[in-house]
Amino acid sequence: MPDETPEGGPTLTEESAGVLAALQAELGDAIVEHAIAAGDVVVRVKPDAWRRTAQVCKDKLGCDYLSFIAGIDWMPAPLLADEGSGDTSAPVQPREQTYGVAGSAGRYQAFAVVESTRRKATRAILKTDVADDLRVESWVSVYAGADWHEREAWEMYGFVFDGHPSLRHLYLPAEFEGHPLRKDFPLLAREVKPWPGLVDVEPMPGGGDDEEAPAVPE
Amino acid sequence: MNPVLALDIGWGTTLAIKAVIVLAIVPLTALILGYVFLLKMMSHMQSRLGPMDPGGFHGWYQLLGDGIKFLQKEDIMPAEADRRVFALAPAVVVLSTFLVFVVIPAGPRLVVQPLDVGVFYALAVSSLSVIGVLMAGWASSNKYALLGGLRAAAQLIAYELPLVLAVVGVVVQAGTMNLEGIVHFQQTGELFGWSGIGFPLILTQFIGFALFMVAAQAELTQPPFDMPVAESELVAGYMVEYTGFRFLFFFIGEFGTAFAFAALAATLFLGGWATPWVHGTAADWLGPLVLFTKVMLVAFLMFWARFTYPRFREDQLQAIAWKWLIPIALFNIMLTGVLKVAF
Amino acid sequence: MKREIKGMLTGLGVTFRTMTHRAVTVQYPHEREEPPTRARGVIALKEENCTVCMLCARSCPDWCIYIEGHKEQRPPRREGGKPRSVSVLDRFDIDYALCMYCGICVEVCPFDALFWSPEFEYSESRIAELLHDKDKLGEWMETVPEPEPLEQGAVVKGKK
Amino acid sequence: MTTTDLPEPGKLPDVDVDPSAFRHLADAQVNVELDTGDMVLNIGPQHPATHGTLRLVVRLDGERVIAADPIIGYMHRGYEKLTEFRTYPQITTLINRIDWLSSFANEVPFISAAESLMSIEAPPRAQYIRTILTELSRIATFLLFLGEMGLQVGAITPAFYGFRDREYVLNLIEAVTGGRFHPNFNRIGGLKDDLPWGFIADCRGTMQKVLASCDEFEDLVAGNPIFQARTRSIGIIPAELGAAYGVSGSNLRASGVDWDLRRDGVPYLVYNDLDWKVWTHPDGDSFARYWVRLQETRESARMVLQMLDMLPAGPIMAKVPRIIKVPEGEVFVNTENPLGEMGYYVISKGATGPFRVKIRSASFSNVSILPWLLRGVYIPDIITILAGLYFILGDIDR
Repeated sequence: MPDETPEGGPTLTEESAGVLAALQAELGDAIVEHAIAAGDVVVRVKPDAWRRTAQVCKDKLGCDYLSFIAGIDWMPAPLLADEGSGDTSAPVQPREQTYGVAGSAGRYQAFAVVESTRRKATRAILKTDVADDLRVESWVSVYAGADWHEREAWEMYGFVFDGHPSLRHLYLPAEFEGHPLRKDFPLLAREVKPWPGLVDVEPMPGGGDDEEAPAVPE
Repeated sequence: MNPVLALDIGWGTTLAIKAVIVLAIVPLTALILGYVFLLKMMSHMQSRLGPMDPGGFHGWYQLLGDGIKFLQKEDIMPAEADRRVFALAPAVVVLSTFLVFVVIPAGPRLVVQPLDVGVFYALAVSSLSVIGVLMAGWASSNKYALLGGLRAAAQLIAYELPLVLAVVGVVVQAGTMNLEGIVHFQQTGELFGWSGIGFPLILTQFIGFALFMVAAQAELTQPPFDMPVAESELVAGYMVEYTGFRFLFFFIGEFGTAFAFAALAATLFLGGWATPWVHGTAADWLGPLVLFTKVMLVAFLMFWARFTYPRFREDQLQAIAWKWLIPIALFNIMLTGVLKVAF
Repeated sequence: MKREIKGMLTGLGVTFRTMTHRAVTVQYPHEREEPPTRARGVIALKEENCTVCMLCARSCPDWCIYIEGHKEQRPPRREGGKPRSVSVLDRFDIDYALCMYCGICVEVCPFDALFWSPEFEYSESRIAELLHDKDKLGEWMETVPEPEPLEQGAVVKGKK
Repeated sequence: MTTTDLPEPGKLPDVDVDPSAFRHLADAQVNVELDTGDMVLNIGPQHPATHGTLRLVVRLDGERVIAADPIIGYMHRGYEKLTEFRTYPQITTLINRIDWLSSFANEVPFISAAESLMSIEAPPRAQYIRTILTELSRIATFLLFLGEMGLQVGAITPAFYGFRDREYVLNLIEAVTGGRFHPNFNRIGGLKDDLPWGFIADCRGTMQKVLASCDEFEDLVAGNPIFQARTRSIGIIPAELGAAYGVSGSNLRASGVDWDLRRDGVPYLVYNDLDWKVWTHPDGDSFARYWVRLQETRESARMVLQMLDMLPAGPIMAKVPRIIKVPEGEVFVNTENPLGEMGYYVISKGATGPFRVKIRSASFSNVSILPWLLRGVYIPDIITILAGLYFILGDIDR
């Protein structure tokens, strides 16, 4: 939950506490919020400090290793089937738009994990909000490996990374339209075919006893 | 000139018989080498059995069946290919193989055409295949084929020289370029006055033999020198666009030439068909068998290396040829010459 | 130079040694390897245990199980009891072209109607023919092995 | 032949390859006298050296690469999207197929992530069996690599040895999990089943075979001067650049970075109980990558032998609710998989399935360095570099 403070809840590991302290010292106001995810520190920074955060992580924290950059779409996915239709094929997620740890200002977020190859168990999870214009600062100038990850996020969510040398399609064909990982992008495989679990045992015409559950044995 | 089988027949008939024999022997040797080494020895070296079912006994029919299958296949030619050159290339490759067989003696009187410049001739016609390979690579209108063809040309030309130089030692010692003469020299030669095993030239020309084997390996474009084909890089190099019987030609060319080079090596360094204490008619019958055994021995070495080693890179290959093989070969010639004069 | 020559020769030694050893190949149609007891070869159906509860079809990640059934009245077990209503299986198809062999259906089945069998020889030349019905699935019941004993230190569960 | 007979790490052999000579020739005029036209060569998506469907578009001057652009996605299956439509147990089946050579190792971080959100811990015996199977899949993956690398460099025979020896290990995995490739054996809270009777003895025997076949690979491939000539000084990844690209696992360790998540990451499984060593090589070239993996295969075999002795008795499942609902929260779990760092960032909203799963796969980042790495090398070196990086297409494309 966005505003939960880590009191009495999960605690940071020693390394993560150090990471948090260093980030707070370096970034100051740029940190919007921080939280804990299973011992790791999650830091949400202002969008205009996104690249600076990477620089700080690399230079000051020794996090020289980029694990990944990705996007999140916090919008609840449209239901596959109407409620009450009995289709339970997809897990039922909450219907309202809620945000994960460290909160979010809106529907889209970019997040990344950086790690240190020199210090034991030192890593940081970084998040930043993506406004409606979908612009994010690129990390390519800091971590060379950000190239493909940002292309992926551009393709999957439509995020535009300012400063990225060439935002081209990575996985999908060049003429592909849409952003598949957005929650409102339909998963066709689940729509072209009826769910086989939906078919229920029908009583014989005139057989009576409709109320008895079919599954329960003696 | 001796008739082939001690029969008194006209030269026209002789020629026809000879042509048939050569035409038959090249695919046959290719089949034998392909079966024994490619299918069986390689399989066992890789801890497998190879084909076991076709033909009943250890899959002896497999290659024959493959050959027939190739003949039945559709003749595919790339749309952009230079059609005439494309079609001609496999024939050129196979032709060079056929021509080498002409001078290799399989017995005292069993040779298609004895030539006084036999060694020279054999090595010269064997390099004809370069032209075929280059034609194939160029005419396929495929980038992989082109790269393969150019690699092959560079490689075959580079290894022509050490191949020839490696043989010069033998020629110097035997004093003749006639392959039959060389065999006779080895059969009748004496080893420190003892004629028990004749005088196989490998005993003095072991450097030459090693060089010949390495260079032959490169000439045959076999690993560790198979860059023109380079399965993992160029897919199949100059052969990439060939299917059906045209591919079969390349296959026959490859293994037939392997046999020819093994036979050359056996003749030049191991005494060829000769067994020192067998002469006359017995040698006529024993000769081919002895030669065949020796060829298989040499071929075993070739294929053993082929199935064991990784391949060099093109520039490394050139470096080996020019920086190692050729200087060593020149040194060997010099040494042979000095010793020949001294003793 | 010495190291290079040695490196070249040891390689030749390895291949030669292998050549003199027995090959590991199993000549498949003539001789065959026995898959282990747990091998997930094919899913067999014990039809009489199935109550058409649809749990397997619902938990299948690939949606590859198709079940249809109907209810029937059966005479009561005891004298004077109510007539029972039982579910009868009409159709139980598994599309092996879609199946990922995860075994979730076997695990969720509450009535022990589905079993793994190590049987693997059921290839078809056409992909549509991989849809197998309940008769075919029933035939595979014969190939279902007894569960094997566990390694020492394992806690043997009471049930099953 | 022992490791000591190999060339000193760090000392470049006397092969006529000067890395500085062609490292950045891309920026220079390659052929001054004869200005040749460039040729664009399309390698893949179906090419013997691309392990599947990687496609490389390379611009060549002669046989020298001026620029290379890897094109991926021919096997993109959209697993991140698919996970949003599936429950946790169903997802295990999917992620088996990301890196299909070491599927068991793929399951572990995902299951750990779910367990961490649910605050469940698998019992010690389950942890040991997980570790054993993870190491077995590492051995299986690396044995294939050790042979495959030989194949890509032109020797056919090692590939068959790789497949042969891997089969022994896969047989073990199949005997335990029922699947050679896709075990689907991890459950949230433990494992599906215990080890079958006789596994420990079989496994001991197989580990001896693995150690023996490592020696064979050393004799046949690593010790071969041609192989060394082909791989030494080829495809050097500098440590800092490799880390910035996210190159991980043996590839990074071959660049001299002493970093192994099994030891240096957030502790997982039972690696801390074991006595083992992280292997590194200072060179960072293709040979170093081969050498590091060779040593790691041996190390893994030794680890498995240790664990077989230490295997505790007890249950293999913790108490887990019948219908698994993972509480709300986020967690990132990454593990040291055979190909490198495998991580899952799981966001749960309290449902039976995750809200979002970010799959961080090793090969994706490992391959992303290719455009940099391939500049200025020859075509044959492309193949050794690709083989040395050792990627699985499913792990790139997901």
